Amino acid sequence: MELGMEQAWLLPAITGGTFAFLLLFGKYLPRGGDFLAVGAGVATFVVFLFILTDLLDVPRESLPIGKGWDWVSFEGLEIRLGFEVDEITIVMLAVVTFVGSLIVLYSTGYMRGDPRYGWFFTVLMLFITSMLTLVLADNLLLLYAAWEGVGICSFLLIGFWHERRSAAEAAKKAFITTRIGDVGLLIGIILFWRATGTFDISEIIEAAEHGEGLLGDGTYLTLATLLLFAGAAGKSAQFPLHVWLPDAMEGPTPVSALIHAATMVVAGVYLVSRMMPVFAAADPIALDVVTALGFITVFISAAIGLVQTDIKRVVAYSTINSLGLMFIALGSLSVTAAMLYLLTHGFFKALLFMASGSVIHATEEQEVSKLGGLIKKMPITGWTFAIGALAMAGLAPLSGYWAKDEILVALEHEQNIILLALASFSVFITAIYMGRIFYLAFLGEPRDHHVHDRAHESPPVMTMPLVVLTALTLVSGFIVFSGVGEALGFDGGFGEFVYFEEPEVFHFDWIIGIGSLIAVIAGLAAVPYFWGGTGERAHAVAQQFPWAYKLVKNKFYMDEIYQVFLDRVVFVLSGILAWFDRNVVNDTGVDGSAMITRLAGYRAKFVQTGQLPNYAFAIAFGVIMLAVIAFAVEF
Amino acid sequence: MIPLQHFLVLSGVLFSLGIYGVLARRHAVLILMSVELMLQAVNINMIAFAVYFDPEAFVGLIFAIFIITIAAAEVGLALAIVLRIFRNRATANVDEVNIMKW
Amino acid sequence: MDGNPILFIVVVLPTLAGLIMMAVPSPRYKEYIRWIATAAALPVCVLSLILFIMYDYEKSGYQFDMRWHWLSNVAFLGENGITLHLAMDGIGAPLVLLTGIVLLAGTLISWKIDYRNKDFFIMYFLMVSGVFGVFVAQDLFFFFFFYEVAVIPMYPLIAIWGASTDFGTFTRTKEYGAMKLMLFLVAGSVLVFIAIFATFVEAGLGTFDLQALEQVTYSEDFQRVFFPMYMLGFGVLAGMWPFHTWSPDGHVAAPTAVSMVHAGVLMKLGAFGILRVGMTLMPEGAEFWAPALMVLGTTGALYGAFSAMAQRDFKYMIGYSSVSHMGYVLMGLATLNNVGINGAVLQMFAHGVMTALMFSMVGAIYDQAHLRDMRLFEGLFQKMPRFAAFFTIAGLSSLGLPGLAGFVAEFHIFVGTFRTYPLFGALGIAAAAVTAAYILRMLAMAFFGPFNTRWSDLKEMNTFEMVGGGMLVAAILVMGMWPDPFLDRIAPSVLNLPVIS
Amino acid sequence: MNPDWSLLAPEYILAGWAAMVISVDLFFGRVRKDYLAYLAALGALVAALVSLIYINDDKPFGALLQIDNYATFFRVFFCLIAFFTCLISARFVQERVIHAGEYYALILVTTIGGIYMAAAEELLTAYIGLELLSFSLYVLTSFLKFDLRSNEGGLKYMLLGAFSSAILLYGISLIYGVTGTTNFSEIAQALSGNNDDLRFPMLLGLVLIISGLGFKVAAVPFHMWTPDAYEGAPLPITAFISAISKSAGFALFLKLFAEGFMPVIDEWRWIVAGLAATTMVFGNLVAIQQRNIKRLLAYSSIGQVGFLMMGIAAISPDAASAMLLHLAGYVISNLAVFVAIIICYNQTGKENIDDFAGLAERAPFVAMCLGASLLSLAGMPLFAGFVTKFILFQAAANQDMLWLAGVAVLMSFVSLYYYLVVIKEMYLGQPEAPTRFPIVPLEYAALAVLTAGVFFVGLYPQPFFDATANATDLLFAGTSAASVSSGPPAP
Repeated sequence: MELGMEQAWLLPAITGGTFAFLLLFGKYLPRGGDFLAVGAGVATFVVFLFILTDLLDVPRESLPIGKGWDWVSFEGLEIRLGFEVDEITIVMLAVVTFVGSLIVLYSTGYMRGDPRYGWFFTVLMLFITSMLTLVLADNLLLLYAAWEGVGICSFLLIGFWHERRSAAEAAKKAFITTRIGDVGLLIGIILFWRATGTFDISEIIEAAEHGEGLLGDGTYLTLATLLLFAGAAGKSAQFPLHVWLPDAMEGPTPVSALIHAATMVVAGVYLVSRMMPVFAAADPIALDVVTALGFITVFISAAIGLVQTDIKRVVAYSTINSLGLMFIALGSLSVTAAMLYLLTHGFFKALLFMASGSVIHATEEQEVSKLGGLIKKMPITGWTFAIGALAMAGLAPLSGYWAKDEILVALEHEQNIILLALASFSVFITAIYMGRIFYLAFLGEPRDHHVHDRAHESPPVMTMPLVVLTALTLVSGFIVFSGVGEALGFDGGFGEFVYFEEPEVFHFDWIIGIGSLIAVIAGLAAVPYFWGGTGERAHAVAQQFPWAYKLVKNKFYMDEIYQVFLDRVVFVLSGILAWFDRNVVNDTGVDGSAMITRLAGYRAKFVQTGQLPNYAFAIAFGVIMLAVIAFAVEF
Repeated sequence: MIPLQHFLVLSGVLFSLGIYGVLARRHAVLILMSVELMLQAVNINMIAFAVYFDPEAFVGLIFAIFIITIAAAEVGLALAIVLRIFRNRATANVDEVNIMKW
Repeated sequence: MDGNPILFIVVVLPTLAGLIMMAVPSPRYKEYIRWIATAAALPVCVLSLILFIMYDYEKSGYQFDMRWHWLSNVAFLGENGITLHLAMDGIGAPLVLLTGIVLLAGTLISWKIDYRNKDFFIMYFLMVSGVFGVFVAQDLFFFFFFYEVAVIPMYPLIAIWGASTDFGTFTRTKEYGAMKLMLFLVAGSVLVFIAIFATFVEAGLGTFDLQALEQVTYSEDFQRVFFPMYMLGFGVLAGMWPFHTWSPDGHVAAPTAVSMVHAGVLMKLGAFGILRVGMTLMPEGAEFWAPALMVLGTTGALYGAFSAMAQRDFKYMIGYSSVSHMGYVLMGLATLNNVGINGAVLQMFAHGVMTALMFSMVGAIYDQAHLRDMRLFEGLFQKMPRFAAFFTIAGLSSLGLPGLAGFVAEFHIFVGTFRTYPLFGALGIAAAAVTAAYILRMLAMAFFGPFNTRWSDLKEMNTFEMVGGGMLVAAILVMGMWPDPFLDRIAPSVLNLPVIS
Repeated sequence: MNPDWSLLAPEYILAGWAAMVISVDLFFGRVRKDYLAYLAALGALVAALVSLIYINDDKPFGALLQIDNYATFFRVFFCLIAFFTCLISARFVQERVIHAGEYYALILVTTIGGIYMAAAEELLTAYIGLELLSFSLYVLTSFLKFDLRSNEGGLKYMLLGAFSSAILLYGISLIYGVTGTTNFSEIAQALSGNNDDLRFPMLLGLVLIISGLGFKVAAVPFHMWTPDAYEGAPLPITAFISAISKSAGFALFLKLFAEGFMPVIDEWRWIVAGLAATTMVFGNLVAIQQRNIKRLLAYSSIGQVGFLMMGIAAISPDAASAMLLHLAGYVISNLAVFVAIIICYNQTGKENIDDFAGLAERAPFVAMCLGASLLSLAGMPLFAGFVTKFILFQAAANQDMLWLAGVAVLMSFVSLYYYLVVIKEMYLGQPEAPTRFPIVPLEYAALAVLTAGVFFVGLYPQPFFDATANATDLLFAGTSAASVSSGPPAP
């Protein structure tokens, strides 16, 4: 059998099968069946390679290619179980299968000894299945199903150590927050269906481009588009739905690396990229919203990242930051930039998480105030982390630099100079806090010797993926160049492979390129200045602006605001409703009517006085009443 | 011949008196007598109608005879019960006989 | 009697088992009673599955037809006056299957009932007979006959084997719950009775046969007056807001198996009645009143979800979530389009299995802990992983997680609603989000977190509970992954409804 | 023309048997008193069997009685009521009543009165039958000589009965005056003529007759005697009154109005409908508040009267047969209830609802039968009440009385509550003593038979319905039935 795009369904089938097998028989297997999971991961990557080869062989116009089956079909509604591949998909597939396999491998080291070791891999397999389905889905409904699937896996994995109250709460928070976005997504999907009668992505895009039916109505289309974006914003942790992502770090680190850095959280970006023609067809306000939220997210997360002291949380905020950047790119119609960033981000962010995971694994500590000077004890981890951080900061020639550069270029093309300046400023801040976290954790003097003594380099099964990812972080940015792309078998550079409307041939904008590089270096240079030694200068700055520091330190009080909203509005409302139901509907309405009936009976029974004359009177009265009725009817 | 109306008025008056008696009296025997009054009113009606409308068949007359007979039986029966009440409770006033109510 | 007796067997078999049990001397042979009960429930469940499979969906329409002239050619009754006319269509098929599954699961879960278990099973089986009867009756009289047969045993079942609870600020005794439930359900039927009488007169056919009455075209004014009677009357049983309060209170008082049948199946009778009687006989009335039904359904969905959020008692929470989910069913019915009504029927099945599963799990823990306040439990996942997993699956299905039954059903309903009433569709989806909130809250509160050592005596579910729950989980998964067999049967029958065309 | 005396054979048997019972009691004073009960019951049974000879006969006895299916139906019906009453009286009478002979003889005599009311073709005979029935019941009600309640119940029943029969008679006299006859069919002929100047006396007569008969069947507001007489009377007699007095009242009511007053149906239909509505509402509401089981059943029976009167308000061949069906179902259920209560009373001597607490523990079979019969009265399926009520209400709805059927359904629902209260006591209450009741075979057998009847009517009513339909077939033959009813619709 020829293995190609039409067999893309094999990807989720492989992992899905592994999941089912592990679920049923996992506990009877040695090591909880982790080798199966690793095998499945590798197998997906291999299949991905076949698909990629196949994709490179066919002309671009024939994309997407795939295969589907009817899942639900009756008059009025048809839902297909369809899988298809196009060039955006293939980028996501690369991340999911490659990073996914590495992380499964890494987990065999990281999770060693956990009482629910097997269960971890079972859920991980389910997650990868859902994620692959999400990526490959040829229709919005299947996408939504997988979307919820990855959500529930995220829930299960964040809450993996559910004995910890905080983990349980974080899991709940993650699911409910994204679910709020999903309400929008589902409504949006149904609105598209209402207009076009199909869930098929290609058909919807076509209808939107031609303004068919209800989609010709600009308001309707914009509304539906924005609702789609709501779902994307929830999943991709955009303001104001970003609050769940930092808390999600309660989960095991491989989970953070896979789900909350490389794959699931970029699902929103992926969705918007795929639906880009629809966004473009809608009122420009839709894309403005995307850009605006992206910017807000970027600055909020960067500011918070500056003051966080938990190594994983800083990385988490940097993820939010990156996601914001991707949306900024999308807001400027640059699918190329967004997808490139997505790809490279998948590598270096996974790397950062896994490296910090390695730190946590070795020291059992994630507060930077207790770390420091680790680079001597854990050289591989330290250096890989450094490279990841630099890539995140956007230092040339690491992959992050090229991707960020693409975004800035896109901004310059599509938007105004102010936004460009803002974006460049964000690059500066990113450099500062990425530098800071590396500096605090790995350089300087150990702050807690107890922790320091415990630290040791992680086993090879964990460092190996780090090294692989580091290599990719170093080189993956170069695929923007046509030469590199052609060497790998593509038509040209990344921009000529993944694009919206027009292929973008890479050309280096010296002003932006040098400018952003200066911002990065300035940011990195500021780190030793502020946090060197005991970090008095940083403290001094904080004391200079106590209110700002407090605001940022408390994450702009977003959690508190939500909490107040929940406590004061939602729970009060539900409390009132429950009270209303019990006391008004039930005790007054229901019991009340019973009471009235009983009361009527109680009153009426005293007619029966026991006195015979009264009885006789009743008879006489009855006769008279009947006579009155009779004559009234008659005359 | 006396017009029928006279009989009817008489019987109506008697009947009403009977009803009044039943409602107003408290002694069981007096109530019984009032009922008898009502029955006599019926008899007057029956006989008058029989004579005026139904001279050959005189169903009304037979009816009247039966009513008299039955009324007699009724009184006998009622007095027996009243006697029992009086024996057991030393009163035949119906408003004092009200153990059972509500 | 002529025709295929298989439906009659399904209806009568449970009652027959009850009669056999009557012959067993009670206090000494409790074990025999249990075995007889299981031995009766198993074939009934299998039969219902066989019926579901054998239903020829390519032919669609009514199948397994059976008639027995019960009362005919007297007074106003003509040739077919009142016939025990049983037949099953594609809408009835999944519901019969649902009843069979819940019956067996409930029987297994009631295995540990010890106090007068003979009487319990007799009543329980009688109730199930009634439920089966409603789903297959094709005669208005017998529809109601079975309806009330299903209702009567609820009273003793709740009042004798139920539990009274003190909630601090208020108490709910089992007598109160039982009495309210019984009176409420019969009160609903008052309106339906009146409407039935009127329908019979208006049709003037001298028969109560539904299929004959369907052929009649009733005047529009007549439909407008009497459809709401069907709608509200059956709506009471379907937990329609604001006539829903019997449901949570009844659940709180009821023993586990009864809650399962009650929420899982009995509430479906109401929605089924609206569909089978109200909408089938009076399509124009349905059209006229559909907006009202939509408003009531959506209100129920939102109101139930918010009320559930405020609950701390497991059963109250599930009870209100049932109100919410039945609100979806009503919404689906009110769409009056193919997709929405399909969704409503799917939701009947989906809600049936998941709510039965939830109640059986609550029962499993209540029997050990004698408490149902979710605040008191913590970290149950560590002590009872299977139990918690089952509960979680039910909860996830209820919040509409794709791949589980609830999503398939709710999705159809939302899609259908969006076609006619987009705003209400959006509200419905919002209610689903609220559902997610309270379900996850409950999971996080009771199943996650550090284990509360107060409960270190709790044991994992016993085998019977596991088998019973496992069946329901399987049903949830099958429908969630592969709804085709259900839709194959439901869709053609829905398409035949006059209200669609 | 000599009347055919053979037509009255069942009555001879009953009367002769009554005399025999008295004589046996008189001459064989030592004989066990419960044997008298069996003897009397046997008499009633024989009379019932003999009555079956006349099935499908339609012969007049003079111009006084008509022995047709209607009469046969009620003959069998009343005789069976008497049969069960005698049976269940056995233990009660043995323990609490002196003069057992008279007691049983009076029951048989009452039956004759009832039969004459049903068979009567003209007003005088009907009246005599009515008084025969009433007088016997007065005596039976106050049969417990030293029981104040029995005395009081008898007195009230008696005096009010006399008062109301005077009213009835006055009404009869007016009708006689208007039509010049007392024969039902001749009354109908006379009324169908155009006689506007006699409207007033005719209407007055109708009202008075309805009031008088309303007293017999206990329609509100003529019902006042019912609770007191029920409470005061010896328990088996309460059962007997509730069964026979009502049925006979309705037999006469239905026959008189179907045969005699059909031409003026528009005049009285609304009166009866109003009376029916008032009766069912009042009876059921007050029943909720009762604590004594006999009073509860009294009010519940008043509620049932309301339902039955619907059958008269909606008079038509359909409604009439439906009414008889419900009457039969009601009487069977009611008798079953009373048998169960008597069994308990014989054991405990108490008759309040709370005294039934824990009956399910002490006598499960009795509790089950009582529960079934009560649910039957409430109109729940599997039991007689459901199908009979359903048919009756539908019949009313068929005659443009949907509103009345609606009220009836609602009140039927209200009635469920107080029946449930009794059931609740039986199954949830704590018994005051944990001992089991001894099983009395005869009483249990009677209870079993009646409960079986409740189930039988509920599950297979066709034979009963056929019987009632046959019974009422000829009622409407004389009048222009077609104008009132559409008859069975063409299939």
